[in-house]
Amino acid sequence: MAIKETMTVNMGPQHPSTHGVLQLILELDGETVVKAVPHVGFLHRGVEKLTEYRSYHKALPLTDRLDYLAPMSNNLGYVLAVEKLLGITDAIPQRAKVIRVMMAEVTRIKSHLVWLATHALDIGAMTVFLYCFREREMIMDLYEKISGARMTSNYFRVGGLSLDLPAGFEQDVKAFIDSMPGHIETYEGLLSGNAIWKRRTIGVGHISAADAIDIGLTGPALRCSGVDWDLRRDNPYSGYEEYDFKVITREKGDTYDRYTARLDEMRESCKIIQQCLDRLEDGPILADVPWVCLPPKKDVLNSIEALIHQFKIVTEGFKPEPGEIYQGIEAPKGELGYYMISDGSANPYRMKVRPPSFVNLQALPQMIEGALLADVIATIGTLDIVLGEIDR
Amino acid sequence: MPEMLSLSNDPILFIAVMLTKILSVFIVVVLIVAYATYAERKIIGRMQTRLGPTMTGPLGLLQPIADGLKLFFKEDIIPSQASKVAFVLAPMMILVPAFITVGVIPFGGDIVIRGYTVPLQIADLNVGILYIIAMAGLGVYGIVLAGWSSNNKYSLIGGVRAAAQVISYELAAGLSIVAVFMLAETLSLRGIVEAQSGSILNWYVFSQPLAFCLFFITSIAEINRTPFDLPEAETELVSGFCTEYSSMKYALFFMAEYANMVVIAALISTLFLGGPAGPFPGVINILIKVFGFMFIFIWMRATFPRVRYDQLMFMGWKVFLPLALLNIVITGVVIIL
Amino acid sequence: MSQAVVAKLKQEYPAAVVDVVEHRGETTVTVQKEDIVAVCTYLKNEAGYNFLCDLCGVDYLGIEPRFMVVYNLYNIATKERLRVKAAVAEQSCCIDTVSGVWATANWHERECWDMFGIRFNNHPDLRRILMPADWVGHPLRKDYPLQGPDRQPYQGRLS
Amino acid sequence: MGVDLQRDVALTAPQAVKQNVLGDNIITTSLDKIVNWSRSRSMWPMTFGLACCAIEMMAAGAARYDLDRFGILFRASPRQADLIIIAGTVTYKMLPVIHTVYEQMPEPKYVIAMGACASSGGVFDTYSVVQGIDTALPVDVYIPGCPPRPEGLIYALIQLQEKIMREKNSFGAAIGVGEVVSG
Repeated sequence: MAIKETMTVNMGPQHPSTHGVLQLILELDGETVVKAVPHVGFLHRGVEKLTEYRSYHKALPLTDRLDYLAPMSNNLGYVLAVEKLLGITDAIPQRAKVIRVMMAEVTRIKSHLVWLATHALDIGAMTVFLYCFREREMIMDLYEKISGARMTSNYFRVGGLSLDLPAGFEQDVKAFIDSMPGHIETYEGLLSGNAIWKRRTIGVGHISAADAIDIGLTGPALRCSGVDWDLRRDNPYSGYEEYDFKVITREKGDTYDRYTARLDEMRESCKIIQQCLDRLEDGPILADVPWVCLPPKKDVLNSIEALIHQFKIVTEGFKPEPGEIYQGIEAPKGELGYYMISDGSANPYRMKVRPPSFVNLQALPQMIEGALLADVIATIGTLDIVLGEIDR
Repeated sequence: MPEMLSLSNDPILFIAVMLTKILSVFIVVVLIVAYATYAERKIIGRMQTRLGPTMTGPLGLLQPIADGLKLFFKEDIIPSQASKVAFVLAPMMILVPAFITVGVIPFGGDIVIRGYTVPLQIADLNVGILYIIAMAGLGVYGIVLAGWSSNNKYSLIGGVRAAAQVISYELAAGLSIVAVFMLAETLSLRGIVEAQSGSILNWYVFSQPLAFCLFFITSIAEINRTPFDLPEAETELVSGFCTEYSSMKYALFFMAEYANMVVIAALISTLFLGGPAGPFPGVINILIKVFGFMFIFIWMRATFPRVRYDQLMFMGWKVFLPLALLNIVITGVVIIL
Repeated sequence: MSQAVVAKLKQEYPAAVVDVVEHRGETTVTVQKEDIVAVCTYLKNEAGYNFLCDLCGVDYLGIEPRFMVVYNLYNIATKERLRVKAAVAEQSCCIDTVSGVWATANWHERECWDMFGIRFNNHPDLRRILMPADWVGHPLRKDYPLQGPDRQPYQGRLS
Repeated sequence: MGVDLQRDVALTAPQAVKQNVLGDNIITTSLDKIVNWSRSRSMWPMTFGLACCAIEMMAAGAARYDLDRFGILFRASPRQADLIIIAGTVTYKMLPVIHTVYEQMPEPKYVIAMGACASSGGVFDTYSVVQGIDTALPVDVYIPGCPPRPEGLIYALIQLQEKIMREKNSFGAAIGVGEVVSG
């Protein structure tokens, strides 16, 4: 046969393993992918536009819904960006910083658990999915205790935290991080040594370091190509420079490397959380910056001045001086950046989110071209994308 | 030894006994198929720290009935672009071979009714194994037809995968049991069972361990169970070849999958584990063995990821086929010596 | 460090650099839009800003020129950040693409076109990315209503 | 904007009063009961996640909440699904896809609007978000919450089961006589 026919397959937006509403137009030659074109935007909700109509405090809940697998990381990036814009970064109390780091790391474990669950399910190992969700429920309980919500926590505030830790929370976190390494070993027992799992992941979705930097990969995906770059260590924020942790890197840049690296990252997160627990001292949880932070609730109930103070901040908000800043943090999926412009009013003039998944997804076509259909699924899984963040 | 019951010596009794056997085997298989879905959900549930169905009837026991009834009363969609005759025919072409294969499997020793010997087997074909292999090969036409006639690309890929998979693995499966009938010197399943009778050590699983392993793995591939469930790989191909099927037609696919499981489990028990031989009455022995194998199938589903298409082909042609041939050669040499 | 880079950049392209601003320890360089590719190539190859973190548009409605395209750069070796901006007027709403410098700019520029209607010359694949292909208007422009052009905002009562 | 307005109107317009052709007698009502029972005990939702709520939907299917207890099994193909859970924000870009998927499901089919976004647009009162999926599909149960807890989803599913149990003439409709009259 001289004519070579290809078949165009439309994968998504309704497909079990596109992790949401991603659409992939695949050109297949038999089972081999000739060309892949991702289409995004099926979940574009206009978050960036919406924040321009909200005051800084009120835009915070919207960030929960960007990367809904790691809400507190989004919160953290946003509050750090606004604090930088206000110039109050140094005024944040130590206790708030430690709790922020602790919850950001808990969130990293939470996000990686969902990644492992769906990645394993895509490759066919469905029991790992349920085990990961079992452990994720423990984190959900922590979230619920601390913020009242299972997913959209909205716990951090510009200047600190919304509430102090509930009684007994430290013991719960301790119990969680004590049990977690054992659970990670369970996943490894099910997957790492499994010949089928290895054959499905080793050498699949390979990307070189130069390509990865050029296409803008960040986070574990970049580190597994051999680029040693972690914002927590290199541009520390929220006191990360005080913690002792390893930045996990790998050399080969394939799916198996990214799998082992994320498992190791979960272990490192457990260590950071332990250090946070050790550092946790009593103290204020909100910065002493009255024109930004709400007064304590007890005062609001007892004094008219505090009530007026609260009323003014809730209705008018605060007005940072004009200027623009960029704040990047190491979210579970890569560099989450907030680029904010203030025009001196109480609303952000422009907020641009740099979502790690959006950029990471861009690498998908070059990672899967020439691979098999089954590798497409594995590669989407290993990139750890979340559409809420891509489409915003 | 009394005379064998046949159509010539007592036609009325023969027909009555035959109908009873067919009916009881059919009902038992249908029941096993229905409750295999329930068992699968329960067992996998337990393995995944869940409960499985509990709310539908006591312990969720009515779940398969509810599922079946619901599918029966559901709207039956035939896509407008589908090839209608093939689309309707395909599910039947999968289910029927699965069920008629059961006909040659012996499910017990002989019993005596009114002075005649009656074998507990619907039909004792002297080419029983060939018949089973032929029927297994027929089943794949249903899958291919379903995939092609749906006019859906996922279905098509699923169908093509199934065709390639079943053809490559049938070869290895067929060759791996050649060694068994070289030892038994018969193609009749009854003959094979008799050849293994006497002691548990006569079971071919001990004299042919390689053939047993090969046949076990290749037959999982043939019935498209995890880790070889590529034709209906849910996370890759939505539902594979049955993506476009709804209502009762889908239920037929569903039943066929589990019926194939029952058949393969019964076949492995017959070929390698002495069939109805064992400490209990014959029927119970074979049921225990069948359930044992089905449990292993379900267990594997809860444990393994899915292999990739090229790896599947590689294993079929470059690992299992040479091993099966090697096994035949070794067996032949041993028999001659 | 970034001051040194800016000084060298000024030396290299004296006509291109319009303005340099320091705010909260971050350096922002505004350049002429005609020189954006040259400046970016220089910054990538000579100054080591090998990573494009982010690219986005900003709409300064009422100010001429109206749009600003913002490039957030990062130097993986020295862990330094630098921001480059180029103004784009509404009348000639286009700028050269930097997707030849950093491949990652491809989707960012598509998003910028989708949201602000800024065209990127020589872009390999300039399509809408977030909005449907047949969408009218560019939502993140300041004169685009939040709830879309064909819906009245909620005024306090529904009927 | 890629939305077929005519179709939306047709779907939401009040439908003509349906006739219970077979009437209410002991045979038809008993048969209806059996059909309703089977439908309510074996609701297979489609694996169709849109946004945050989809994660809670997955959590509801996972170990702690275990929807399988109720006989609820997620199916990937719309042809085999009885129920579509709109779990997340619906945008104008996504709406035609949801329409197609809904049309592909066989009758009888049910819709659950999970979460504030699917019910009303939620916090996203913006240019790209459909302000409630009920402008396009006939919703049976709404779940409030952003996102609703898995318990909320389970409660909604139980409500839907009860709603199905109240249906009349479901046997008649299944054999092609008359239409289902919801109770």
